[in-house]
Amino acid sequence: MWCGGAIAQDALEHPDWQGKGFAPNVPDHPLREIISGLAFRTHETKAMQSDDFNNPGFLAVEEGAALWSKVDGAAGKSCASCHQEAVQSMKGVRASMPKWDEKQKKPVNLEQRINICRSENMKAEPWKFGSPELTAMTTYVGHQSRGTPVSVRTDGPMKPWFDRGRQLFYDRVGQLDMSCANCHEKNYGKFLRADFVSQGQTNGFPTYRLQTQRLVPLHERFQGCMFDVRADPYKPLSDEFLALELYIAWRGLGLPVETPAVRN
Amino acid sequence: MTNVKPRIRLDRKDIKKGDTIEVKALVSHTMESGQRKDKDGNTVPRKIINKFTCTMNQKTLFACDLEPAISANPYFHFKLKPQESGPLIFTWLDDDGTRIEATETITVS
Amino acid sequence: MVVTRNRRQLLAIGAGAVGAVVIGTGLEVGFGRGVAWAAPNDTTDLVKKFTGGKEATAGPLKVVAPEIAENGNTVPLSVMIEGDLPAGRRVEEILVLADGNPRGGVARFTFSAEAVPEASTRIRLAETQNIVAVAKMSDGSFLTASRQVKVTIGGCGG
Amino acid sequence: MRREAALSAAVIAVIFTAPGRLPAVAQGAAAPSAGVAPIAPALLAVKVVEENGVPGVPQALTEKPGDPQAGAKVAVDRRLGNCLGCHQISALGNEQFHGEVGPSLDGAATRWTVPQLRMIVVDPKKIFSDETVMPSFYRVGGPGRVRPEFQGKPILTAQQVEDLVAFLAAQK
Repeated sequence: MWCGGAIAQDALEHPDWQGKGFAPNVPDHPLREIISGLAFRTHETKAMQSDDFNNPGFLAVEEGAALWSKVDGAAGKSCASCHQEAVQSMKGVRASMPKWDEKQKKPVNLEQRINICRSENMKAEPWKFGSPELTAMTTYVGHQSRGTPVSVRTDGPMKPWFDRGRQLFYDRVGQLDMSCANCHEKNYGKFLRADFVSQGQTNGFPTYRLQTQRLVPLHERFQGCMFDVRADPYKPLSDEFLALELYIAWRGLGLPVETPAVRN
Repeated sequence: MTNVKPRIRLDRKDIKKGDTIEVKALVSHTMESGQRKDKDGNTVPRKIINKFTCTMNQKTLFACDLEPAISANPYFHFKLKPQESGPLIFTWLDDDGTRIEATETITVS
Repeated sequence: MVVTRNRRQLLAIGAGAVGAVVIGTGLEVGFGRGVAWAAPNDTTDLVKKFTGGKEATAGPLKVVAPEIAENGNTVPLSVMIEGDLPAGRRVEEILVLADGNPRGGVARFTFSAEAVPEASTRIRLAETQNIVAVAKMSDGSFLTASRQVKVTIGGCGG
Repeated sequence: MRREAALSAAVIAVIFTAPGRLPAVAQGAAAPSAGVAPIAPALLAVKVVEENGVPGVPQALTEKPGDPQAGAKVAVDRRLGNCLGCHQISALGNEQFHGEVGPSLDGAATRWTVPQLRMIVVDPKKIFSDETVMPSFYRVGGPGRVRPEFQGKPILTAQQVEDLVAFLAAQK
């Protein structure tokens, strides 16, 4: 349908994303190929992510590491008091989030899991969503799963959440009347003005964004997309975003966790 | 992010005279440009790191004066040809007078 | 399909080409003649102040940056000397400016004799524009170089 | 370019809804009465006429004729039409970065009549399908969760639609 011409691209290079993914190994998957957002970025951005020093997301990894062993709350504990070395104890945790929580009777994501630990075990105040502390800890814990393939459960009690998430992914919202799928399923691998559209995968979050020049948690990114189609975004950590997080994680089953990724 | 220490990476610390050391330095800072408006339309006051220096034995080997056009979390990559051993002292100066320091000791033989 | 470039781009290319000879001329192509260029910032004045009005010539100074920045808020940038400098000449300082930002100043690097005249950082560019570098040499002369970086425009209207 | 499937079912002769501001909240997609094609609710007052099986809006939305120059600005402005977000338009070659989500708009006027171009801008779902990613630029209601400041307002004003249509009509 579209014809890529010199005028349109203004010398924009199409990133070499094709063939950089793998076929989903579950039936009825909406994508022919599952591809990390990294493949859709320029080589400068890829280079920034691939070197752990150049990647500014590591500032948050280091802050998270410092917070890990910092005692906080009435119980006089730090994360390390119960979980010792995160390198061992947190390995793979991020890859299976969001996960069913029997006590809460709902799935929880990593931010919520950290705050549950803080209030229940440390007797400390939960961190506010978007606070540097919560994002740093989410990044630090998430980073321990780097390379681990995403493997969320969507069966049993998770099923209704998964279905709700799928519905939200295809719901058209906002004055611009657009769904996640409009861009990230139907039109990935194309330039939207100069934005090269990815599959909207979540395996790199929290992600260092070149635009905001800081780490952005997943639900903030969801809000940004909804805002841009002139929709009234759901609240971070709302049931809607939890369901959406679960569903999109499933769309990326098998993608290695990249936390902290670098994105535009 | 107050807990964050600056990050310094030297590609090596023991060198022979005439050799080159590659230095990378990264510090956590919002580099508030003074040109941004907040939600209520008020200009957010400028607050940036305005100077970065790398000194040894009171001599400045490399320095940079920064303007608000430097991205948040300022990153520098540069190369030194140190003539003597000693501590390399890295300093970041904030508009508000705050000084951030880091040290890496090198040996030149 | 005909590639149409706007005046600004053509002029910028012109500026780059002419600037390869003498920066004064290069900048005049960009800023002078009352062309429809984005409001010129203080880049010209900052260069004058830095050089004391002296001519800056093309030479082994090089500005390295992506042709198209993925996002204008974090653009990787390097300045360096490519090739050999005449004996006895050393780079003391490199001033980096962006001619399309609200203000031209970006960075000023100072190199001792124990530093290689080469530095990288990440910068903010408000829109497509030229990055201009001017190097002050130990003999009081100046070198210059420039590089156009196209800054991308996002797809969403918000 | 292939024309995507036209209307789903019954011929839409005339759609009239109350002019002016409409209720902010989406009325949901399930409004149609039996036997009527599911059409997006709350279309602003435009008269849709089908010609050779393709719907169009023959009547200009304003008395003042559209200005193609102003229409070019609507096509470029990211807060208005933002056509360049998705389409390539050689006539706007001075602008950097043209999207590639939709087809090139070069020669649009050779493929569509003016009433059809107006229909596409007003509500492209009538011409293409409900699946099209293209927003309806002169419709309110329909999608949910519209940000408060945009509720009850179309993306473009009637004059902006006319200007844009005039610009598109010049793409031969």
